[in-house]
Amino acid sequence: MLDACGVQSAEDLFSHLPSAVRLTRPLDLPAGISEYEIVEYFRQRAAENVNGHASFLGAGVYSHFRPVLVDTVVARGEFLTSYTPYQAEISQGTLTAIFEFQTMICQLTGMDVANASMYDGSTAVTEAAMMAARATGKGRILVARSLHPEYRQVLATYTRNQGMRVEEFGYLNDAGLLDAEDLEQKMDGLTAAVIVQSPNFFGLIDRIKEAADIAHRGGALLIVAFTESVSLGIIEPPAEADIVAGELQSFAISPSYGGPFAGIIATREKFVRQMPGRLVGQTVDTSGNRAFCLTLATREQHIRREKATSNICTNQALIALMATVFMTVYGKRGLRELAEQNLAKSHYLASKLKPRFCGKFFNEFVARAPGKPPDEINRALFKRKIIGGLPLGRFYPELADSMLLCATEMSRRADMDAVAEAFA
Amino acid sequence: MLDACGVQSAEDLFSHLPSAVRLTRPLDLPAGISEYEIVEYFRQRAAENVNGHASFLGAGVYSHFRPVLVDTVVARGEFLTSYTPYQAEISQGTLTAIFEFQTMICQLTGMDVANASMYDGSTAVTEAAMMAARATGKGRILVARSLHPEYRQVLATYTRNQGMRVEEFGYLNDAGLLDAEDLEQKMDGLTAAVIVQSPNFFGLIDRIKEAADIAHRGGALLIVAFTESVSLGIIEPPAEADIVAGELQSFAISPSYGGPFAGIIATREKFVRQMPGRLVGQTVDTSGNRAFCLTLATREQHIRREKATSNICTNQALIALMATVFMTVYGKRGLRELAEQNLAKSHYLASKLKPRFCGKFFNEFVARAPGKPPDEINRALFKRKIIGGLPLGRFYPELADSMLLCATEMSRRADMDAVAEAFA
Amino acid sequence: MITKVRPHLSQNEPLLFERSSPGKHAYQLPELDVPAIDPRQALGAENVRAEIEGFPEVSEVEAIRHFTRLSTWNYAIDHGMYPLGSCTMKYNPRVNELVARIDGLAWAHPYQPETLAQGSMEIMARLEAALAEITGMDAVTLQPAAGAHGELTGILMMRALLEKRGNPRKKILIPDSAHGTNPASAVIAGYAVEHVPSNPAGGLDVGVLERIVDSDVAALMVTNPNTLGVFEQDILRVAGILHAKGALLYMDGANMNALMGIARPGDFGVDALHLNLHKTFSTPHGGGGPGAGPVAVKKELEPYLPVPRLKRSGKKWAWDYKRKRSIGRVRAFYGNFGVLVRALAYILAYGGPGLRNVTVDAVLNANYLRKKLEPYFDLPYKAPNMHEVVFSDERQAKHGVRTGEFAKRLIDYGFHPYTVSFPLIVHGALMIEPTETEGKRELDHFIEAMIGIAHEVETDPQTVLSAPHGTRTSRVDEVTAARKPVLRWK
Amino acid sequence: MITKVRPHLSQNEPLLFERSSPGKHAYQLPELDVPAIDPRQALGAENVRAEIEGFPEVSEVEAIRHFTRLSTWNYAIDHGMYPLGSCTMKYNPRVNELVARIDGLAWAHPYQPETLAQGSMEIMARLEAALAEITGMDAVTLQPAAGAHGELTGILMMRALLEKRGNPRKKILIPDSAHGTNPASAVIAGYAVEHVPSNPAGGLDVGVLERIVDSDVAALMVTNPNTLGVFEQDILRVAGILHAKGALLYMDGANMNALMGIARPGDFGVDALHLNLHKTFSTPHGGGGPGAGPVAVKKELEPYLPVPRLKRSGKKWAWDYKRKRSIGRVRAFYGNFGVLVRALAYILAYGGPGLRNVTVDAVLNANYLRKKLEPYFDLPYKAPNMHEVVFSDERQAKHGVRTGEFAKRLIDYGFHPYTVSFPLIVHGALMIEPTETEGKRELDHFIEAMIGIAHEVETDPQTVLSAPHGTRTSRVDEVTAARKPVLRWK
Ligand SMILES: Cc1ncc(COP(=O)(O)O)c(C=O)c1O
Ligand SMILES: Cc1ncc(COP(=O)(O)O)c(C=O)c1O
Repeated sequence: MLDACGVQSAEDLFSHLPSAVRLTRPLDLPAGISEYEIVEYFRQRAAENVNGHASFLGAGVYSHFRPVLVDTVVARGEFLTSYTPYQAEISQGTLTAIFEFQTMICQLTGMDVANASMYDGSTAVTEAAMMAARATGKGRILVARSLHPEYRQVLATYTRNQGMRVEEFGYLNDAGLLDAEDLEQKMDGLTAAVIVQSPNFFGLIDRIKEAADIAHRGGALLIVAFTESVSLGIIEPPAEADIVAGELQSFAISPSYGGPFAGIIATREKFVRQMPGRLVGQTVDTSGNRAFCLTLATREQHIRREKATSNICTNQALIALMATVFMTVYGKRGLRELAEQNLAKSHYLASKLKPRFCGKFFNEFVARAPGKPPDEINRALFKRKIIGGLPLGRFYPELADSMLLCATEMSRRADMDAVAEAFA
Repeated sequence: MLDACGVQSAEDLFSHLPSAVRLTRPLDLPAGISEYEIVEYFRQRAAENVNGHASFLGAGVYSHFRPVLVDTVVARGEFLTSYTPYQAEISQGTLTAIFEFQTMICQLTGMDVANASMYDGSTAVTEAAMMAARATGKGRILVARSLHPEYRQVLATYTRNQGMRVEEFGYLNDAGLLDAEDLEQKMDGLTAAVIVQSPNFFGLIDRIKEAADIAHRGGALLIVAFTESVSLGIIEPPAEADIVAGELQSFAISPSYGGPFAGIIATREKFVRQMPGRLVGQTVDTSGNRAFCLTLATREQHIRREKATSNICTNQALIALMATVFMTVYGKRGLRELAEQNLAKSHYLASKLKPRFCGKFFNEFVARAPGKPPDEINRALFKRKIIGGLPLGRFYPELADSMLLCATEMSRRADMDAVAEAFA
Repeated sequence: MITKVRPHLSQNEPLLFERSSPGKHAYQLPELDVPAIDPRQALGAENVRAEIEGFPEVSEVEAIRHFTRLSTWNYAIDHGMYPLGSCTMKYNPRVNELVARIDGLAWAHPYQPETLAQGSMEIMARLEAALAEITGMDAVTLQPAAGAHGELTGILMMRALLEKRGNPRKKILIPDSAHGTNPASAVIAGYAVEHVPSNPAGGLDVGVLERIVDSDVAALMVTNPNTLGVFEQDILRVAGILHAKGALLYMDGANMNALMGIARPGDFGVDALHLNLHKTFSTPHGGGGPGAGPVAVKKELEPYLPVPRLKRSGKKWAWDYKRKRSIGRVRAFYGNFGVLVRALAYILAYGGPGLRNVTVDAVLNANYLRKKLEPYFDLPYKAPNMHEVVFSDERQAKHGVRTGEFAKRLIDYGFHPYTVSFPLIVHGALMIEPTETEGKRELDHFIEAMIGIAHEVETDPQTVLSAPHGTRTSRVDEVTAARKPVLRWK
Repeated sequence: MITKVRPHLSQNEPLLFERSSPGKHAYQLPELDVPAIDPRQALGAENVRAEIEGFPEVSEVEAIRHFTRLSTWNYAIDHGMYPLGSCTMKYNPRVNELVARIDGLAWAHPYQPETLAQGSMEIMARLEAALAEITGMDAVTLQPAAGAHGELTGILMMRALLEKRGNPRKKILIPDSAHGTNPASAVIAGYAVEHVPSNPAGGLDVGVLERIVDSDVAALMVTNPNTLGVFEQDILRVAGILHAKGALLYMDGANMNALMGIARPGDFGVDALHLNLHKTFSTPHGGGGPGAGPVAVKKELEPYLPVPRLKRSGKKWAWDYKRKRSIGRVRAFYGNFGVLVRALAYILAYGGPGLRNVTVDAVLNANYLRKKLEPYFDLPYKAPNMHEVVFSDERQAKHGVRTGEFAKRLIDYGFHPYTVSFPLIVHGALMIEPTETEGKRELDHFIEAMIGIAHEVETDPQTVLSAPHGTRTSRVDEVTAARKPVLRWK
């Protein structure tokens, strides 16, 4: 090969680089290690994390069983090691699966179209806001304080320089649901969208219909966000929303210290050309067989460049595939039963504690113990090999006495009883 | 479907069974449990085994790194969930891999042909003895006491009713190698085969050439057995053998409490029609493309029934595939380097102890500590999270003061130093 | 019309040896933490081999591509129905693969002290108990590695019992419909084999049996349901005849998928039987193995089970090696433990009621196929069938198409063929076992394919005779392979 | 002659929704250990949904077959060379998949207390340090989920720095050869985009640049080597021009595979760059993602990095949220941690010298392809190339075959096509990046295929124009898909 290239050594291939840019020393990284040592290295790091504890953390990342089929499917090289399916004739596997994914997201959310994934829930909600701004030609976003605090932070980062203005509206101190009066008051004709999460950050089923009424009356779109996709198995889909944006981590994606997850955006047919991200559409091949391909690419950066609906290129395809397998394994009946188990567990736990809010909740709720700060409770629980809930003071100073607890189908009764004891 | 079958309920399909044979109660087994509970059940059982200890056990089952590629390949449904490749046109994947396996076993052992696998090393050696009896028309087997004791037990069980007679010959008290005089003396014209293991049960490279001379002079075949296939990466193959039979567990097969492993039989061309087990051969398809298929089936039970060379049907195909991937990953250079590391480790350990025998060894050797029974040493080691060697009294009363220690590329220097201390 | 498959490109791939280039490799070892050592010194120069001639030298990506490409040339259960009669090709649950790989199980050494292997032993004990309950027997050994291995183990135990009774006797009776392993196993146990002709209904001929069972007969090896998929209606009488003459009844349990929760061999006179965990209990066939062939026996045979036996000692499990009457070992260590884990996982998943449903569905599927195909194929034995059905190619043979050729055409229709030419008592057999795994849709596709080909046989036999047409490898020349064996690359 | 592939049967498969039958399911949940609860009571009847219309109902075996069958319709790196220019489709080591799934890592919750997540944090810290060393930069954020996300993060930081300096400025300069994400990202950061024409050699035109860089210019986004695979010879001058005018230099690091151990962006004037761990650092593309797009910056930009930042506090890692000048978060939590694990595993496997070899081999492979293909294809830019080479279809277009059609014919020859029609400055581009993964054999096959097709273009263009012929799906009608979008099953 060197001969063919007309060089003496491969090093010569770099001889045209200006010598001032050349690195004249070796990289200061140790020599390569063997597969066995790599595994050992990561095993040791894993051992430095907590292991084998029960946990009542949720807050956007949930512990659910991961059906074995999920990893079986994504371990197949054909899915794992293929690129974005631009060449449809040799990518029908990925394309078909994404088409099924889009369909199932529509079925779950009650929307007409869904895209092939966004980076995560936080960027999905943010891109939904940008999409609403484009669709309405307005720049103001009203966002519920009960939207995941980190999602709100991302929204702030993205919108800051785009002539958009983000304002928050409150939640009711007793119910934990959105403060419709506050929203009503802040609503104006410049508002592009109202963003509400349901179940909201406190785990409560929020007042979508009221939010929709207010938003629509003001000429704004309603964006409904979710972080706990299992809730869609039992909770009325947000039919009044114009855009639904959320996170699918609950669909067999391991918590993995926060990623990779998969966000989605679903919307009404009329907004499809404002959507960010890839879309797969149905068509035929020259023999008349049904086929799928990436479509409506004129929204995307590789065609439209600075006029694209988003800068997203690489998305979370394999994670979306995992969610697709998850939805297939559970199916119509299973997702319902799974949601019911979550409901039963969280309500069992809640029945032993004092929920801070009176709104209806799915698998998370806020609780406090008079006189016992959350950190103290968590320290006590940790001694029993339990990681407690998320102390809320960090995000909501007014809730510094409270924690957010999540119970899923994986929560054991004995551990919940232990939590109750720690609260008592 | 019931309609089509002309029955009201599927139960009717069993109505023709004599009522006296029907089970009239439910099976006394608990109801089915979920995937999650199954995983939990086995995790708990695994926790009841020892976990995370270093180990110096060998004795037929060795701890070697398992390249990740091995499980990657055998996890593919196309290999995992296919049947014996009787239908060659849709089984070329399995057939090609077996052909490669047969080839590599020949390359390793220096034989002309190898079969597609036997149940394990013990049955491979036993079937080799039966094969020698068929080939020679004689019934006496002379087996070295330094053949794995459990292999000798299997040989006894199988041969007992076939008009075969198994007799043992000894090993030299100092060298641990076969006692050529004893063998010479016991050799007679009725002897079908002499069986020698190398490295032998004590880990020693045994005197194949001498055994071959004696056997061949007596008109018997020489069967060379092995339990540690990694040794084939560095040790002169037993070119003088007529049959080589052994165990491939060392080739990326996890110890798995004793199975599944994979045995093999390799031999000279002239004995091929006496071989037990499946063979893959090369041929062409109608388009002239190279193709592979199961062949020489007239040796096998499904064709020859009571006249077959063996009763084996299901073999250890997937395990043989694992070994094939292992051999591919290590390859020519790697198997050598792996063997050299084993050699270095075992000799490091041995240098700190007193090997019982003076023969040359690969990665196992026998050691004793004057005044310290093996169990006492092992108890001391266990406190340091180390599983020591195999106390030999169980199989060799005369070696009750000794244990068999194995060091592989996985043995850490610090652990070996700990063993040395326990012996001191 | 073929609707189940379409042709698609698949990668070619040379043999590893052809792909090798000097110096390529796919491994890396950790650095030695002890001094390296000169092999010639440690082993003696004469014991050190030259390099392994021809051994592969490929990179990691070449290795993974090699095996991935090869894999795409295979058909598998994961692709579709695999109706091999007698093979019980059912779905292999993937959770079983996961649990068998849990470190504490996969890395357990067979010689680690019993106190440090209690989890493994408990798994085996639990599986033994479950199999005893399913079969209605008193004790189970998990040692045999496959069905044939179990057969040998069972017959050796019977021989030992008969010896103990004073006379091992001379022969084993085997129906002419039996699997080839039965006679092959009997011979290794030192018996002559006498084949028993089936009666016109395809079952055991009790009359004949009554006549030939004498004091030379050690045992009858019966398969029930037999290889026609037919339950032996007279099994109780058969057992009676044998027992009356001091002979024993061995059952080949390969077809246990037809009986779970419905009838138990222990309840119909069987003295010993083996099970194929790789059939009934869902462990994957892996292209030919591994399997496991546990043997279940009645109390009388229990002393003869292979050593070691699991034994409860206090609160712990122990291995009992001191069993005087044991036949000894049939293999090293305790059995194909990893396979046993998978089988127990399957039993836990289904539970008692679930296993019965498995059997009911398997039998329903087979009957559905029979009913739908009967109009098109000759059914030589008309008795009610259980989990499989065996047609003959009589009608197709008239057009010059035999079962083996018909089978090849099924490949073009997107299916693995049924079992060809077995059992031997059916001339030109098409032996079809759908298992409970298949849903109606896949069954209907299969029926369509069978009928479609039957039609082709009449209208266009040439297309059938030269099948398969859609595969990357066309009809393979097995004759040449056997005539001039090339068994390794050179 | 096509020697790399042969047609083989592949299973058809309906959509999940077409395969569903009421009542089928592939899951089982443990029994509830707490009282069940009436959803209508717990949630309010109005909040409880009706059943999910159309949602799948299939059995476990149907599910695994469904996805297995689908998978067989895909081409993948595991099948063969995937020479997509700009995409760096290299082998994805499987050990990386294993380590990312180790329980203690995979099940770590982002909100578990820092003291209980030290292992995860150490992994991130080590990766940050390694990437800083490889790029020659001072600090790294691992938060961005992909390259485009990294671009946005980088430009936002630059904006913040410029704001701090008093004026965020108005525009970002972007070469006309740049990837589409560059302008799209710049716009989200609130900038106008000005495209900079390339010079005749395909590189940055320093003269032009000197003219247009003024106090309105916030930064230049340069890709180096650029999308022609050509190293920007004048990069030091470019940096000088920008810096002299108070503007910054952003580098799109997608092509870092050409530079590891050879040259470091930090040493040639770059102020910030992103890396695509799913390109250079081997994490799998997974059919489109996930990836990770860490951003490395010089000290001056460090205060602006997204929160939280890893911080050493005593012997422990902690998350630092109190960073006044930070641009804030660009996503929830800390990044695509599972992808980061894989990338670090890759870096550990290769080490410093190994990564340099990766680059050398990647560049050698690309040059080999160039030399072998240059006689057959128009090479519009003749500068020495690094890791990829871009031809144009000028010669083939004369016969009516454009790059997109030529690409489809490559499929018949057993390859995934190169990148089509990018970069935009090459009319009818064939953008080829072999990566270091490919051995000479696969490269030679590819060369053969390219030359073979070039020949077909002259002798039998129709065959090329109607390709692919061997795939289960023939040419897909993308126009209809876009004209009448059907984006879900109904
Ligand atoms: C009826 C019958 N008996 C025995 C066997 C032999 O079992 P194995 O292959 O597990 O040795 C088989 C397997 O094909 C069989 O179908
Ligand atoms: C040159 C270049 N820049 C940027 C990107 C965008 O990176 P990502 O897809 O990770 O967002 C790509 C990826 O295709 C690229 O090739």
